[in-house]
Amino acid sequence: METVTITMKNAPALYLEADTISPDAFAGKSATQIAELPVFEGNSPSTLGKYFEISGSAGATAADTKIVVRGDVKKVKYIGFKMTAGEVVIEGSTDQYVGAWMKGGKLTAKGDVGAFAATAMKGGELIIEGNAGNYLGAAYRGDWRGMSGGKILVKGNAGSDIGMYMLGGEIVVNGNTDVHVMTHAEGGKTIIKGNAASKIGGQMVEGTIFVFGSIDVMMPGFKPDGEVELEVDGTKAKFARFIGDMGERHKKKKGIIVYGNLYKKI
Amino acid sequence: MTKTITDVICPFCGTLCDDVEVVVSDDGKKLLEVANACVIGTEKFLHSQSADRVTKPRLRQEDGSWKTISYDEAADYTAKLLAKAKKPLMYGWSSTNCEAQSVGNEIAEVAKACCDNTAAVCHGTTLIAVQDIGLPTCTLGEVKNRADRVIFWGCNPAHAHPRHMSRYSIFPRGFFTGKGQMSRKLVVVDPRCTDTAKMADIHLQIEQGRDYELLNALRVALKGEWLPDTVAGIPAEKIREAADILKSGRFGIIFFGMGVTQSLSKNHNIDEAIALTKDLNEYTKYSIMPMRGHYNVTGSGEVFAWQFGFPYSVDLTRGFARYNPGDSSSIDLLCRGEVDAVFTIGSDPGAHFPISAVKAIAKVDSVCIDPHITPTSGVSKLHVPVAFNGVETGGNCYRMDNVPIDCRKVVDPPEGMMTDLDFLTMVCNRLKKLKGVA
Amino acid sequence: MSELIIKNGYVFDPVQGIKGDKKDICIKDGKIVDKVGSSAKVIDAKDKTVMAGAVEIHAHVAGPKVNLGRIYRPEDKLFSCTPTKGMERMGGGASIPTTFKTGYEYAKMGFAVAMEAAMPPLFSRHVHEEIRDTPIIDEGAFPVFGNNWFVLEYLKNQEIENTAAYCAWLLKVTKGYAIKVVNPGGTEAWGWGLNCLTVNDPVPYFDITPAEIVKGLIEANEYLGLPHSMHIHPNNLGNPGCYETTLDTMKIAQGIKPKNKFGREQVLHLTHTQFHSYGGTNWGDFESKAKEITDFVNKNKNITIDTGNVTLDETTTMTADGPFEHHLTGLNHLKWANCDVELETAAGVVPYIYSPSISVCAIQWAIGLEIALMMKDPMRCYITTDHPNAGPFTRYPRVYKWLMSEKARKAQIDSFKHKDKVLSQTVIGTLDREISLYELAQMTRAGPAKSLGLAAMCGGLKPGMDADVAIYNINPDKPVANPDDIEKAFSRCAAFIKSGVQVVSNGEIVNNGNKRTLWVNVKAKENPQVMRDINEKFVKYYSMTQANYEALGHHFVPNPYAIEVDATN
Amino acid sequence: MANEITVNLISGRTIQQGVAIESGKEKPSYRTACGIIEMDPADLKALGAWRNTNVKVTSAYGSVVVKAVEATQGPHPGVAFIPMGPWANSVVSDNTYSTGMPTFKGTPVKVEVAINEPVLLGVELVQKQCGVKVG
Repeated sequence: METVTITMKNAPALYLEADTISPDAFAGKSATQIAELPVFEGNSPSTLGKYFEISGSAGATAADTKIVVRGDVKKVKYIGFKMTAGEVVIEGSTDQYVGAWMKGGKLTAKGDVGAFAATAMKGGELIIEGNAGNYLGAAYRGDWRGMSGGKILVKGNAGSDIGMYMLGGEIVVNGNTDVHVMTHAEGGKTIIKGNAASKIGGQMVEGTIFVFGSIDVMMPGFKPDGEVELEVDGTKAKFARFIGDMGERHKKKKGIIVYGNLYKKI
Repeated sequence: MTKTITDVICPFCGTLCDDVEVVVSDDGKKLLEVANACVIGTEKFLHSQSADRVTKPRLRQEDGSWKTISYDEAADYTAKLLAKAKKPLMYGWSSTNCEAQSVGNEIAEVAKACCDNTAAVCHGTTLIAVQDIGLPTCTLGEVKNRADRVIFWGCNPAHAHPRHMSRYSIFPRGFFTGKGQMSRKLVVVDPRCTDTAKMADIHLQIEQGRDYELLNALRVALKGEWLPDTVAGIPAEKIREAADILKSGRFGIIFFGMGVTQSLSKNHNIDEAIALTKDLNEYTKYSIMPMRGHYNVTGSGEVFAWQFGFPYSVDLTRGFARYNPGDSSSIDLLCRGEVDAVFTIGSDPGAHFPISAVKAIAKVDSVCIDPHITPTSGVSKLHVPVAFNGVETGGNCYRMDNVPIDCRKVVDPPEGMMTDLDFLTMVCNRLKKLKGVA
Repeated sequence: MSELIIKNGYVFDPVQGIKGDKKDICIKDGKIVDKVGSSAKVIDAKDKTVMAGAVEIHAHVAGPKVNLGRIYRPEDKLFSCTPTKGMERMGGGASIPTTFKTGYEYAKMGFAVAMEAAMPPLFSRHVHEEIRDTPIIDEGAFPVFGNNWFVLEYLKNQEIENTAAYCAWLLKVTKGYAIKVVNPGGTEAWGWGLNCLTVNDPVPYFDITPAEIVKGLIEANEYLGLPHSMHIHPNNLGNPGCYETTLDTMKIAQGIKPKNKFGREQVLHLTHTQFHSYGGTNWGDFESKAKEITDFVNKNKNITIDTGNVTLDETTTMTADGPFEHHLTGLNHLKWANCDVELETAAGVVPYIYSPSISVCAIQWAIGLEIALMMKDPMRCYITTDHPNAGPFTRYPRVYKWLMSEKARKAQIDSFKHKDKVLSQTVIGTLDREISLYELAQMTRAGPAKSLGLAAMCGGLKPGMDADVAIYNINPDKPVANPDDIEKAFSRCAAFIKSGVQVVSNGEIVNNGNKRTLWVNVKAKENPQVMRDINEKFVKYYSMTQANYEALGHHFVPNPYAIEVDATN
Repeated sequence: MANEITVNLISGRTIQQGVAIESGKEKPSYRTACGIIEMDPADLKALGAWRNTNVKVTSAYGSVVVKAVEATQGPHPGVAFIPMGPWANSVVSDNTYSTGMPTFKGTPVKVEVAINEPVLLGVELVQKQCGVKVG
């Protein structure tokens, strides 16, 4: 796997939209060609080379291209935009749309990430060692087809509106989350190891949520349905089970009504 | 002698009353009396005659004083500002007519700016919810002629839309509602016992910030499923009783306002309210309608939509429209420091934005087009007074139910005062010259 | 105005019966003329096909429900917008394009006129504002009448004259073009959440049946002698077995003679016929009844139809048929928007995905093509996609390809997942007819122009007509090697001249042209009773005063083109 | 009789606020209409503040001095109301949860008695907080 290292050398006055920082855009290019890739600061077009020091050359295909992003990229957006393969490592914290519309490959953000990370994710793996912003793994505005595959791990806390309109894939948050988890979800799984604020699983049609910590206010649409012993992500424990959202329409599969499941660790 | 102009449109709130009568002097220079408008509308018409109006553009000097300049210089300043900026924000548009908005859109496209209207702090989250789940709505005449169940959820028309109840929702005697308010049941949901709630048959005094839970509970009650004992401070029995009342009508209408759009979980409150309306459509006929604030914020949304494709928070920096509230919306752009110039028209962000956003406006170069002296003009570099829209100049505007009504000019503006449409056209031509566009 | 001459192109003009022989087209002052001076600018159309500007008879391109569709579908514009380029404003929207893009796309395909299919009269200012912002093409709008309280009350008492007087007043006040009827009676029943599924279901309270509404409005239309006939979207759209309701609706028009001075020969125009030609009792035994429908229309000369072809895309359905959209959201559970308009109509918007792997969608695709292929007289059958309901209008070239090449149809049928079911439920497999360029000119130019009463002005290249000329990169003499070349050629015309000015060259916009708003100005007899009814309803039931309802200032219609109709005799 | 209480702050329109913004935001009438905090009698009692005296309202986002008045549209114990305007917006939460909409309703605030501190005029309040030099 060929590695390209880009280091911030000329911080943008406003915010830098760098949707060309992805293995797919770098594949088959030399350092100089990568430096010519277009980026935008507001409405003024520029090139990657003006903001980043670029060393090493990309692999022939996206799959064997690794990108390491160094320096202060807190005001850089769209890193890993629409990537389908390869690897991206962001040493520090970055801004919005990390791995948005990502189809494959592995993206690791060692610091925090902004909102709209992994929007409408179809596959691949996203690891955020710091905190994640709002709308993690959510659908784009107005789209009823949200995250459909892939795996997201957030070691810190996450924001509100995780996994909105989720269809598949998995999100694990080691820390706490804000309001709204898997709203309108029709599939997929979310595990929250910290506390979840409130409004969990609103208008959920199908899918599973595990909450290890506390929930301030339960959704009235989730009916208690006994307790169950489960092993979740390496933790064996007794969970209080809730089915819902009873206010939403539910499909019948082979005669049985399918509900969303919410498990709260006791 | 005087003459009375009838069928005048009041340019203040989304109710857009169009039966106002204005008495003006024969030469059309002085406005003397206003009839049929509420106290706010009357004040807007009469304030156009006040003596201490700003009539000339003025530029903030280093020492903080205002220097009066000509409209030409003001147009040059604005065009240079927009041409130079890497990410200008053009905010407001809600108290001006659709023709001015159309020219404003042309300016935004040439300047590759972000443009947004007051929906960002009003019904923006409603538009996000509509984009997720749709909007079963109707025009206000349908409410007048058919509604027998009226719900005001998180809105206080007694204060914000004073004539709404007498023109459309509670008191009028429509085609099928001959007994007026006697043929209607009013339900109000509000954490306070507002003046609207005092008129209600049922007032659900909800715990503030828990609208999402209560709406979800109503949908669960409609399906006859299990409910916890109390939801959002309302006992389960009262929720089931309210659900039965909603279900029992022949035509129900839910009006909702800032109570649900501005409190916790924002767009999801409206999302759930629309889902409740769709569920109620299985039992009887139901519609839902946002109580839009400004008289032409709906119009701004419509013009943005048919020219760019999105109703607000439009980002044109790439030469085409992108949209994602939270990234391209005014408050986030300002609080995160993403814009380097601000152009406001037909609104007052200085008074109605959180202070952190107003500080961002004060930090960058900014132009404020407004006939009044406002906190926005107080923090802007250039203040360009223009004629009162709807009083001193006409133009199309859209009511809260998207019905277009053509405003009319009733009195002349002060000597030498330009309309916003003329000023924007001047700015547009100069900007095109600066950018070398045909 | 400069003179123009288009030399050595293969001309197809049904108005003059020219079937592809080489002929020069001379243009002077925006009109076609016999000959021009030597100083005329020459456009060489060698090896190219020359036709008049196309006429779109039915599309939802401007108005409140179109804009509601734009507002509530941001994902329709994600990653698919075109940036500002020179004279072209930015454009966005795959199924519901923004107004600038609508004008440019139609012009690049050689369209000169487009008719907005449904205008709620209360929203006429909105429709005209969007028409004003749609560049280049001429446009007109059809106000909807089929559920209007005035019409329901007058027709209940069979007062054709009062109905006609009201229609004349409304056409003038809204600057509309023709009488459009959508789900007559059903949309008024939708005011209470109900519907009328057959022509004999009475409307709640008004106690009038759709049959009486249809008959009354046809007679009112002929009483006034309007340029276009009554334009109907019958009841029970889109349900299996709805072809019977369509036949019942068309039978109402039997025996009624057209009365107008515009050369129109039909009294009823049945729109998006594909949605109304469904057999079977449920989605399982869903089948095509295109044969029964086209047999009836072939025999009854006073009816014209347009096809409503499905183009197998993800699109947005929007129609004034409120109950159908509520029924559709019940089927696919996608976001549903609806707007009931007081005293007049309603509208519904629901996204829909015509997926080739669903048998129903594939059969719908086949039905649309069968209708066009089984109609004997191309002058009475026009190609539309009921944009955007069955598909975006930008897919017309693909529909032409399917109609003009059996090979292309076969390839599409073979790609269907449920190929055998499609072949068993329809007759598409047995049809080998291929539409010729001349027939295409009839179905997209001369036919719709004649049906709209615009035969003297557009849809042809006869001297005296408007100089709207489209030139396509197709050589009629050379046999078409690959059907996709048809689609490519019709997607971007080589040149398009609108009102004597070249607006498109090699698929690029070079001039914003001088668009007009077409409307019908009817001079009718004074009718004090109707005016009194109108005043009373505005005082008591409308939410807007009559003065503001009638206000349609110059800034809404900057370039009107009124078609005068004298109905005073 | 603690000299400081915590309440949940909401803001919104009132008819007086509507009239005041139309008659001029630089005038005292705007301060009279919007430079107030409507509190439930129980909260006023807990705070130990006389009606129509000035109080200082502080939140995580800022602080402002306004006049405490009895709730006109109550009772709403635990909830305080400042009409929409620069006074309310000096303290409301600007957290938009990435929806673009600040949380105007539902900001926890601390209220303490501040009898001698003045309530500034609308335009002046904003200019002072933004540090705009006014000649």
